[in-house]
Amino acid sequence: MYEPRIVCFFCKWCTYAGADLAGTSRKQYPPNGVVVRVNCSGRIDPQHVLWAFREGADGVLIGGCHPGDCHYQDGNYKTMRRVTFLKRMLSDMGIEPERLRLEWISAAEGEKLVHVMSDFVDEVKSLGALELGLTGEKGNGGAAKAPAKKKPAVKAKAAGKKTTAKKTGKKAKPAARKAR
Amino acid sequence: MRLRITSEHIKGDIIKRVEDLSGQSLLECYQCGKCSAGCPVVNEMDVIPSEVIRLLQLGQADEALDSKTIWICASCLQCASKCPKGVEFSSICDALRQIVLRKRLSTPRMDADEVSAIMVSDAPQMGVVGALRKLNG
Amino acid sequence: MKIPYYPGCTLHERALDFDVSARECAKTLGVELEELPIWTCCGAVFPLVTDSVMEILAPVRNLAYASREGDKLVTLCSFCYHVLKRANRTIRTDPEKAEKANLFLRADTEAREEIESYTREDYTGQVEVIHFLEMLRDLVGYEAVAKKVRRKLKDLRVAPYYGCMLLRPKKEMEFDDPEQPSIFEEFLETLGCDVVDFPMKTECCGGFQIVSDEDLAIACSRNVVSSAIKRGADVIVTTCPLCRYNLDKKQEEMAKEVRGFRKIPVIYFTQLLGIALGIDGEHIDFTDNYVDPRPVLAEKSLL
Amino acid sequence: MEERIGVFVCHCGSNIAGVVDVKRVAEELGKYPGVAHSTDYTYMCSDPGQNLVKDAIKEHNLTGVIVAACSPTLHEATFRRAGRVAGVNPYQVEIANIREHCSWVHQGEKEAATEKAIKIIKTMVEKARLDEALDPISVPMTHKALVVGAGIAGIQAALDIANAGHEVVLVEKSPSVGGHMAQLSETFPTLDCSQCIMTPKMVEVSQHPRINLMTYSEIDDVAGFVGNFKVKIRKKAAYVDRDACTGCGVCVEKCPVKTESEFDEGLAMRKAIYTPFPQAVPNKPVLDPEHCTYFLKDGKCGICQKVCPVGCVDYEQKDEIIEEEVGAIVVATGYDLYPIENMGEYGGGKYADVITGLQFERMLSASGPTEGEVRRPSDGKEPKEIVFLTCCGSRDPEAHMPYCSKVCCMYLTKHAMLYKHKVHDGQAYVFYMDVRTAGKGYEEFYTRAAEEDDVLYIRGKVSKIYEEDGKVMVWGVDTLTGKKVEIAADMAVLGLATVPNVAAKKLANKLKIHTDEWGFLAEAHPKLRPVESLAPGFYLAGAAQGPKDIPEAVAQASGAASKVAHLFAEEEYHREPIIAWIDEDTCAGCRVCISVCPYDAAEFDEENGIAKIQEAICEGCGACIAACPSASAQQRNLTDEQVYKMVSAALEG
Repeated sequence: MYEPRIVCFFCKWCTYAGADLAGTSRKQYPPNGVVVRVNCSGRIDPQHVLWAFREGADGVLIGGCHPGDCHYQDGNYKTMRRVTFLKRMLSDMGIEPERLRLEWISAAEGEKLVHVMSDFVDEVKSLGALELGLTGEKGNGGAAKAPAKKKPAVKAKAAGKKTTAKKTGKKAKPAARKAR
Repeated sequence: MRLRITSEHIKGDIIKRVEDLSGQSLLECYQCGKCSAGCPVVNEMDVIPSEVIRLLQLGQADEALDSKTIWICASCLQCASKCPKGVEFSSICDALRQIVLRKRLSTPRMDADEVSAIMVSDAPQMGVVGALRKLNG
Repeated sequence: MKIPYYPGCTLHERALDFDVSARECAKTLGVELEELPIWTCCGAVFPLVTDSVMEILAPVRNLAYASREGDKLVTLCSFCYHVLKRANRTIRTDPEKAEKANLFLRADTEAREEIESYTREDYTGQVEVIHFLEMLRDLVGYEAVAKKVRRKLKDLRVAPYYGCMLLRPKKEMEFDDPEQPSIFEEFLETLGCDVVDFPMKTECCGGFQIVSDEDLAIACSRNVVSSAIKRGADVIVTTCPLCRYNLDKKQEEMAKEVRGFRKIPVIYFTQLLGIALGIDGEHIDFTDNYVDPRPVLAEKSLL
Repeated sequence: MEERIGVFVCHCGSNIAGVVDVKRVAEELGKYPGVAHSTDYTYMCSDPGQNLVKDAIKEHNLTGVIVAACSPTLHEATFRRAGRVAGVNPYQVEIANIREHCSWVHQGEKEAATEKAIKIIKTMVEKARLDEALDPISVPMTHKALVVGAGIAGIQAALDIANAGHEVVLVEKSPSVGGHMAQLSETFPTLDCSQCIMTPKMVEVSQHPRINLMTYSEIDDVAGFVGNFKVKIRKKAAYVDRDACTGCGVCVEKCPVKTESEFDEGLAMRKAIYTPFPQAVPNKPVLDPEHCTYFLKDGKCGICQKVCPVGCVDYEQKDEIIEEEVGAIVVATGYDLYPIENMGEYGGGKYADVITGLQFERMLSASGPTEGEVRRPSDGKEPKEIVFLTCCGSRDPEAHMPYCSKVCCMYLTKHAMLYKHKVHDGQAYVFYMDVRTAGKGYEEFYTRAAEEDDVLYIRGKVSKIYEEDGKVMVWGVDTLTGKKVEIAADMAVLGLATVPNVAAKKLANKLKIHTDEWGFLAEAHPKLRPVESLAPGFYLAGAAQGPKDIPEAVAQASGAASKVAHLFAEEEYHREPIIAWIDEDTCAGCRVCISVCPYDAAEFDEENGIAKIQEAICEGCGACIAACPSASAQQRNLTDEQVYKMVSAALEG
């Protein structure tokens, strides 16, 4: 049975703490997501999301503080705007925008986190494994170069040209990843 | 009589219809009563404007629809103008009138033939037209 | 200056005195009110329910006519002003209704020939609806009006009655502060009047209820009239034929109910303007008034 | 240098080990690139556990440490301390959360949980491989505070900071300290007189050896950042040498000009040269050129100068700019009442007998214009019926302010009560929507007003007020009976909304501190950091932050003062170094970072045409990094490269 791989970008003030609460309350949810902790959801560059898809993620979940609760005033509003555009771009690239989800989960909402995680895993499952149709080998882990100075291959080309990967000399992924 | 309040009533179709038709959100009203305090014809009403809204909030649409109030309102918009929450009772009133009128087209509130001859010959046309449109739909 | 003018049904019939005085005053002030070549009733009330499209067709049709004559449309009657202005705003802000209304306009079969030239293009709310008072203040200028004043009305105590339709709702009418309006007062000061501030100047006269529930409307009107009388007004001025009717003609009933009721004339603001501008009696006709203003005007040497 | 990471997998008893195969995890990680040592232990946070980490650091010459255990909120500090002791920079010690985020939430899926734990740890190893050794940022600090506004909040904050041993500059824009509290008659719920509790504090603040009080002064400019602000203070021309002035008051007495007194809210007159009130501190006059004949009529008059026995009236005096260096700024700029003129339906500003709450305070005050007698402004008669209106401009999102002003219910109740104490045969009415009495002793106070002083509370909002036959006619409603009510009162007192001081809004812009949409100062966190601004080094006190009564304003002021003392407890100011920096070589100077920075920490270096991050201001939110089109903005120890590597590791396998 296919198990989706999910990257979760959680802000440390709200959603990360909400996930902690889910843990201390021993709530159960599917283990598909791995969390990358950031100070603020506003730190998430659309490129991080694109990179995750490129690296084999089937879904990306961004968790931030509720509107008005941002620890840095309005970082979550910035995220909201970015995600809106990014979804449009994903769909242009042939990636279902549902594979990217933004949720406001506060530190008190362990229950919500569980619900969102479970629901998102189900949704991504129903979408099936992401097939980017890129040629070449999968850039796995440290093997794929993503130097800090330059943004990675999928760099913001709304047109979603397959050639972008080649142009910047990045390794691309196999056409279809094996379902686990 | 005890007012029976049920979620079915509160979320009833007719309440939703009032909200849709009036464009007003009933729960925005916090019952300060300023609409009633400023209404020029409140003395003639059996249920004051804020109470009509309250009845609707409680899901008691029939009481609101049966009230004399909705036919007494002269649409002077004083209530809407004064409301601190931007709820326009005048629009709610029109919505309630419309719900009644659209249901009972055969029995208009005002019989055009019964408007006195003096009124027809003397009053400004706008008054007669206005009354017919407001009260007969 | 020529400016398109929409008189409306009542000014065409029962309130001719309003219409005639306004046209003459405008002429004296160098403005020619050009009546729209075709127009219909505005509908008299603005629908307050959200699903109304048929109800705004009449005002929109008139606005479409007006769009061929110029970018402004002057009205006098408070109801016409209210209905036209709000319908215009609906067209500007509600694309769905605007589209539907335009579809209906095009499908209009009555008077097709006349209308055809007007309905080739959609009406998009391009006309600006202005009240005669706004025209005086913003286009002619109160200063220019003041210069044309031949008879200062300085001993005349005038109570300006706004009523409802000019002021409310504030966000849509954008006419004046609905609680403490001043456009009327400033106008009267321009004419040199002794302006009487009375607290009921923005209260309702009973409006159309005079047709269906006379007592109710008379109670409203009496409240307004008594307040002006109490403040020592010689005359009440209004901008609305229905207000004029309720406040003036119903004083007969008011007098029956209230002992010692002192009657007070209620006239159109354009009639007062006419007197100040020195316009002759033919255009300033008071024969339709229940309470004759002429004695008090004569007493102040204004006739 | 090749990085040598140590991985320490904690069992947490059975909390982790009961689900995750910790042995396998440690083994797997041992094979991971960059990992030099990998092991597991029952309780890593215990003393032996910590020692195990410390020993391994030395033994394996580790350059970075991953403790795979519970949430970093619990033991990150513990292990960073351990790391530092053993010679690894604390910022190269990371926690992999395999308890809250793994073992506890995947209890039935041992295999999957083990796989996930491995991924989580690898993710952190990837981060640690690129972590730099960092030190907290130290910035020098001036141990002196600026307090802006000398109402009760500003006074309290200044006294507390000064009493903690620090210098304070207290700046007040009006001629005297005291603020609105000095105007009040008696205070709820205890009815002690405001002057009695206020005056000693006013005197103390003016005589405190560590407080430099500057009245009749305003903030012109603030530059710098926490620990190192440079402030320009404009000492307004008082046209009186206030140092030389003895406060004898002859000039005031002889001045022929009368104008409305601000302190008495227009209910009494003051002179053109004046002290705002008899107990003013400092009790020395200023001259108001807007009303002074000498200034208005080109040198005519000059009486004050002639009569001054010490010759300290100086018509040539100019504004003076004084520069101060401070380390922290407390903003206590207070509130104003919403303009009564905006309440058109109540005839605000139009009818003399429709007055504001502050005007009624002055009327009730024994030192006020009526010496405590309640008198109608229009004719000086004693009112026999007074209507009090709550929520005038508050809770009115449509036309005025949407928020609750918090104090009006209580002060109008107090007004009604005090009125009854003075006019025994009088009747007080309070129109209310909800009587909000959330404070110690407040509900009892309200109950007393209603039960003992016969104040009639009417539930409903007033729609209209007008004058008729010498009465104030009030059109209200009683929603409890569903009746429209009418009261012919002698006077109406409006409980007007509390709004931020007009000048305060401009000041907030100058200080670059944030306000809400109404102009109230925004706190860093509504619950946990209520006395701090988001901008480091700025602290908030009193009604400038939101409507407040006296005890709350004082408590917040003391809170702000303690935050300042906390800041000043260190010689230097230390900040977390996980902040942004700009790569000078790649920055194109597009200034996007400047536009997105919520703290104004990003600034433009005109000389080099690039952006710069001010280390002392940056809070490390990362907004600029996400926005930078050339990836020139980066976050220390959370660079884009680290994020990419972490993401890749999270998706491995």
